[in-house]
Amino acid sequence: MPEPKQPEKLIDEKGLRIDGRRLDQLRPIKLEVGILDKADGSAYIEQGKNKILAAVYGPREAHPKHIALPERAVIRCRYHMAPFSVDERKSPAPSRREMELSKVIRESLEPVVLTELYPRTMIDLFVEILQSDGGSRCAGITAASLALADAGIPMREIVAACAVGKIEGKLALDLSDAEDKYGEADLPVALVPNSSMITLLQMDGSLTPSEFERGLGMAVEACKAIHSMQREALKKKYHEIKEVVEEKEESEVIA
Amino acid sequence: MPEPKQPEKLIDEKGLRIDGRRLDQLRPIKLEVGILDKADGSAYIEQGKNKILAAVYGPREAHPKHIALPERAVIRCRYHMAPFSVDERKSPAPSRREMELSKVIRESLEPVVLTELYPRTMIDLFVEILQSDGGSRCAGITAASLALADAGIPMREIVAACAVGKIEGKLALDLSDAEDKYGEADLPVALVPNSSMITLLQMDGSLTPSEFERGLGMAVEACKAIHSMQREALKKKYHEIKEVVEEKEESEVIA
Amino acid sequence: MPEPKQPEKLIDEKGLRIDGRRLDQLRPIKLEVGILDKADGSAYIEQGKNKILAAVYGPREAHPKHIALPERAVIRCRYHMAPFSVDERKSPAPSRREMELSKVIRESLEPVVLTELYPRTMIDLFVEILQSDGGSRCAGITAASLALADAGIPMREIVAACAVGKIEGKLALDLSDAEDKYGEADLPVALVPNSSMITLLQMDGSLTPSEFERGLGMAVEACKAIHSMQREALKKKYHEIKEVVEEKEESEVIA
Amino acid sequence: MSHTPQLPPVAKLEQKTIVDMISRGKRIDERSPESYRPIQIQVGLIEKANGSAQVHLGKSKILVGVKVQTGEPFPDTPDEGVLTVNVELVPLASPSFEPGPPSEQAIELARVVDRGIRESKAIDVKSLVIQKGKKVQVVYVDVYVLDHDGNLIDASAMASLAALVNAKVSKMELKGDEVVAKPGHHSLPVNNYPIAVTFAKVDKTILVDPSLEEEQVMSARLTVTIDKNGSICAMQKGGLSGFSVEELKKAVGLAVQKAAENRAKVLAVAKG
Amino acid sequence: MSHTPQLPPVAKLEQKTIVDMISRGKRIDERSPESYRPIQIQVGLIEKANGSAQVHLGKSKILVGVKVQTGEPFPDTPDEGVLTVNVELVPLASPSFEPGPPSEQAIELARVVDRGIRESKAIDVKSLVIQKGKKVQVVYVDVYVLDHDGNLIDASAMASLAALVNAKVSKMELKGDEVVAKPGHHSLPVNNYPIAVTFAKVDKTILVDPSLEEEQVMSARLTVTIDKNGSICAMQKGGLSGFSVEELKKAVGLAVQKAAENRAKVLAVAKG
Amino acid sequence: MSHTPQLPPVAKLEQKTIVDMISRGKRIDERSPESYRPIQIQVGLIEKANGSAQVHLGKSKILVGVKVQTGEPFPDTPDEGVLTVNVELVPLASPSFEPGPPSEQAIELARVVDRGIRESKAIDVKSLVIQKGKKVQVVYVDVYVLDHDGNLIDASAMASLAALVNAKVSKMELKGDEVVAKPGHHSLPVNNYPIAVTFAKVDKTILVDPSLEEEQVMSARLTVTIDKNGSICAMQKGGLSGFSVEELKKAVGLAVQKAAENRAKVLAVAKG
Repeated sequence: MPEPKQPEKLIDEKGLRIDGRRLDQLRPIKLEVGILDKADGSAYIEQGKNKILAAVYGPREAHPKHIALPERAVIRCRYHMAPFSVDERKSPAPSRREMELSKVIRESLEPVVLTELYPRTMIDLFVEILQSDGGSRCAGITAASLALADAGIPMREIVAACAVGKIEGKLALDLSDAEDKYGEADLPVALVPNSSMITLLQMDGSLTPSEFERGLGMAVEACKAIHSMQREALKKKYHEIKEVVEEKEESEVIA
Repeated sequence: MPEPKQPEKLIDEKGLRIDGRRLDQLRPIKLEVGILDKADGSAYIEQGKNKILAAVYGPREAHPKHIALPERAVIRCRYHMAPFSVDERKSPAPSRREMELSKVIRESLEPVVLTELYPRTMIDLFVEILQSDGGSRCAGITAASLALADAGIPMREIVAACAVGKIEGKLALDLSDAEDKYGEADLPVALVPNSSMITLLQMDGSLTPSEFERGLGMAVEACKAIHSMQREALKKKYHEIKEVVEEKEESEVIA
Repeated sequence: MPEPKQPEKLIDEKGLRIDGRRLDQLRPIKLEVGILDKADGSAYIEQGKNKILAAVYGPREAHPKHIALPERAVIRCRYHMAPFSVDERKSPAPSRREMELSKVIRESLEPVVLTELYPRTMIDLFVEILQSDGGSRCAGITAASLALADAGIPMREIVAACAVGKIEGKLALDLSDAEDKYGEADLPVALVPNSSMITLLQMDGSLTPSEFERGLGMAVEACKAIHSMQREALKKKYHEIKEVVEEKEESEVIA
Repeated sequence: MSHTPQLPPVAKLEQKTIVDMISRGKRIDERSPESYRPIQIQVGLIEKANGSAQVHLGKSKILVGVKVQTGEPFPDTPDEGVLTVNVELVPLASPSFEPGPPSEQAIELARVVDRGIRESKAIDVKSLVIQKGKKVQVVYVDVYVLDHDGNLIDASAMASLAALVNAKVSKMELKGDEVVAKPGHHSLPVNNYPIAVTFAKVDKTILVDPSLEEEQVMSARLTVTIDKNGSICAMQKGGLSGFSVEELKKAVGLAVQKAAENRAKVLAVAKG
Repeated sequence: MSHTPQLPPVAKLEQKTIVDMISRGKRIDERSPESYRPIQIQVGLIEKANGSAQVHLGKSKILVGVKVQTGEPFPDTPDEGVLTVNVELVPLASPSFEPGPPSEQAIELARVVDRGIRESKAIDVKSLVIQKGKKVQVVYVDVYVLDHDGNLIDASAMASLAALVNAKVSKMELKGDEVVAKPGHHSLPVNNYPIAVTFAKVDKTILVDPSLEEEQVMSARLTVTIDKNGSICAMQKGGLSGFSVEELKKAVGLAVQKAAENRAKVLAVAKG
Repeated sequence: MSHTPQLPPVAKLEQKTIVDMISRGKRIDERSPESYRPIQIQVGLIEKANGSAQVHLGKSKILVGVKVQTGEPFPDTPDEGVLTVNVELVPLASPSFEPGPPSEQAIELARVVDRGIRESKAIDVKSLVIQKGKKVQVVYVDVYVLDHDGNLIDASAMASLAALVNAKVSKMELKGDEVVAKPGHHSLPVNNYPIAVTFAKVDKTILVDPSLEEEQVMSARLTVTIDKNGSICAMQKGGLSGFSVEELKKAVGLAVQKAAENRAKVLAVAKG
């Protein structure tokens, strides 16, 4: 598909963005939990045109063995883009960008997982970007956190993530692909909501220290909103499971 | 060497092929057993302009260890083309085609090897295409089977292989390079003769189901003919060995 | 940086070379021992415009384990060029040339290391060419030998190395980059001085047997001269250490 | 090198149960030996691809994206565009998939799917040439396996066909030195509809569309790819054992029938 | 895949000592929490490079060489030259560095240094174009880590900046079909001076410029890169824990101050 | 990284027997220390190659194929064709050879053979240019080791020389934009005939043409490559020990003599 052209303006005279959002507005988010059969836990997120699958395997035997740690589980993480997820086909071999993001996503989730309960094992976390639209690392963290919960991995809290950016001199929440490309800064943040700990923080572009402070505040609020959606998605899933179990029990009673 | 040009016709008015063969005729086949010094077993085949060496090492200690199986020997197989074996020089790194053929050749021989006699070991099978002329996977299986016998690996039977193809709308046995390239279908087959089991079957091109049935019949007959040649080649080798041993014994008596 | 042009003459009418040296004269050599903090031993050499670091780690646990030897230490060696060390940027991936030189450098030092004292361990030797100017393998050996001594690895002797070449039909000591490139032969030599054993010998170009004999003689003499500089550099280092220790002892006494 | 694979440790007892059932003409999911699992097909999910399709075959899930880009032809076929099928056995799909370069299993899968498309001449590669010998369109078919519950070949082949039929591309032309897109979008020229039908031999029974549990107890595997005219365009035998001539003939006959059924399902969705 | 790293086995007791000291506001090398170790900068050591610089940050030693060569632009930025930062964690620098392709640590380090240079627009990539879409100058920044005693990011960023400022290049132009050098040498157009400032969190204390021993006991790491105008141009959090909003704000404030100090040191040497 | 190799476990007693015999001036195959094993040479076995040769040196077997194709020159030598020597230690030749990228042993072997050909100017690379800086002939010398019973260097060098002398190529010329073959086939311009002579030091004895068993007990190895004029064009010392100056001088003298003998054998067959 030919790459979309640069829009003339990123913010219109009413203060709305190219997709009609306000500056402080998230893109529509759709979350689903437990959608894969083989994985121990899984989740799916759509955020704008991002379409991302996350899956968890483990705790399982560490492989290769020498990576095992005596006092905790090792977390392995892979952020990976499908070849068709971006405008220009991406080679399936991992790029340097994907290797860096695998690391920072892992480090954004390490603080909440009770790894000390599973020494010498490993927990594998796969984030597959089926379609990418700006902010995929944050959406990936949001989904990965749900996949960990779905796998029953004990966690202190659910991590939520969201980016804030700067376009045409103004701070704007949750940049889309075009806004990221033609904007002036991008600040992806992951938050452990209750303990108010920032576990992902990257930035590129140009922000004054005061813009950074305001932007960080916006990101934290957005993470809290996303956290609520995550809890809803989990509740819905458990509710469904409960219903299935009850149905089954009923039918068993009948049988 | 510049690639040969496309021939005008693949079958002449007498029904003969570009190399003068009838449609149901094999190319000349030359087989030699036990021609390498270091390998535990080896064989050499010429079929048309194919020149192929096969060698076997093992049963030996599995390497890397984690591939070992507790109840049987692992068979490893590599089909590999010399850089000078084809018209355009081939890079020595294994191509996807070579990786696939390594797998199907292994699977064509697995059923006859008594792997259960050598648990936790591995048997290595190397098929080196020194010159390629169509049908190299089949000729490779024919040679590999002899190399296994030469290595003294216990087998239920000797596997023989041959392809049938379609050229100018007619089924033809044992396609050469040009016939394969400009023909309409290729159907390589490996046969375990006495138990009448097909252990290699691939096809590309276009065959009606009834053409397939007739072609499969031709291939099976050809495999049986090749099987007789294989037995001759082994007999000749054992005969030679017997003679050498007898000579030696004689000379020792004299000494 | 653009590559320097070919000089019109490599030897002027006075018999001097493009850098003003006589045919039997070494380039200026600077040696420093023990300049890295983390390595167990290290040394730095400048010879002409060569700038080379050598470092030693070990004896330490063999890794990967299967390379360990039951009756001696394994020596591992890597000769590696920095991307900016040559005129055209060099990819950081090891070239075939670097792999060959890693082997011959290792083999030039193996004979003097008392590897039998440290069975099942490994000794790692890293030679990093920060800037290359002809004769870098020999300068690398000279530095590596010092790094081994600095690491306290027991050795029979210190190895010294130097090349002899042929330019405009005449034998010349210690070729520079341009002389190597436009000259007619290069003969790198490493010497174990007291036992008069040649442990590195390579040659490319064209030498008559009698030129070879004379050239080898020149190289051996040059190695002996370099060996004296190596001993000086080690003495200086130990002297400094002694002074530091004495100062410390004094200050401790004072304290 | 190819080596005898290690199967995942399924309890012996469980394996025996599955084999015993099949010997008695039954399957653990209660299908008949000649039935496919339910097939669900969706197209157009990935807007950034030229074409895309998702196939659910029972619990197996495959996503295929088709990208068409400008590139160079192979030196020996200057008058043909390039078609390339790549398979990723994404590690989230199975505990047995590892990240890294394509495994032997992924390569075989890609090549069997590729042969079906190529040999049936589903894509007219001659029509992909922009400038002979210099510039052609390259069709990337990327098969992404998301959940592996057996018979990846048939699901991948169906998803690939659906994604190709779904694809919209610009016509490219040469203006001076540069390749530019003509206005408008067109379908890719898809001229044939190959459908792969895979069989597993368990004990003496031939099953169609094996599930993962069945694949773990099968002795041999056979894929027959049938084109829209009912001709065979590709075959592939896999596994540690083999087939008799009679078994092969029977399988081919059944493949013709099953392919027609599945082709109708794919085209109903993909042609929309 | 990225996985939880194995830290080198430092004696527990020693670790505890270091953490205890830091909790009491002290550091083992007697610096204040907000002080850098001594910084030494040298430029021009590598004559075969266009620019070079060596930075000693305490016992950490970094050598950077800049090479400028003619190459091709990326297809999506035909009107920009190419800037590429590569890091080699040379195995002679640390017992924990292994020969081989760049590790995750090397890649992160390279990308953080790269972002500082790129996002601050230190190099005007437009000015590197020789022939639009065809020929551009490629600026290779090769970071060579020679001794690793902690805080490689700040030392690498300073050395890279110094090497860029130090670089002398020929202007290239197109003569007919060939790229040729105009006579004379010029400085690279360096328009901004990004300086990275890295913090470590140990227990509840935030330290600037962590040494290797401090890195081994830190729970999280933060790098803030500040440009010549006092704006932030890059940030990167690392490590197994996180920061509070207050900690981040404080770090940014301190970074602005430290960056100004270190920038002055770099430019004093590099601009000669 | 290069590391001290693990030798295959040969029984100590057997090793001692071999060394003892050699110390007494004898060899296990009853040759004199200065004798080669029987040498058999055949050319032209591979019709698809431009040139080919097989050399049996005792039980060592080497097959070399030469392919000549059109390609591009290296940027720094626009007026020279390309010569490249590649060695495959094919795993069927020895239990110690593994499939995979070229080992250190294969690389050293290729580079020693390459240096002999290159430094003796056996191939006039200037004559391989079709269009300066753009199109040249590339000569691939692919050495295929089929049975390894020692002294692969000498056998590979002889087979490479024989295959080059055997090679028939078309003259290529530029017609407009395309490279086309002129009618007819010509020999490659081979101007020199380098022959490698390899020595092994066992205890205090220098042996010519070591067999595999002798290589396993040698302390050092020396190859001297001699051109048609009796000059040395390449040398390579290998192994864990070294040589005295006197030993080297003696080896060079012997190499001149042995090279002349072997050159005659190669040319008798290869020039046919």
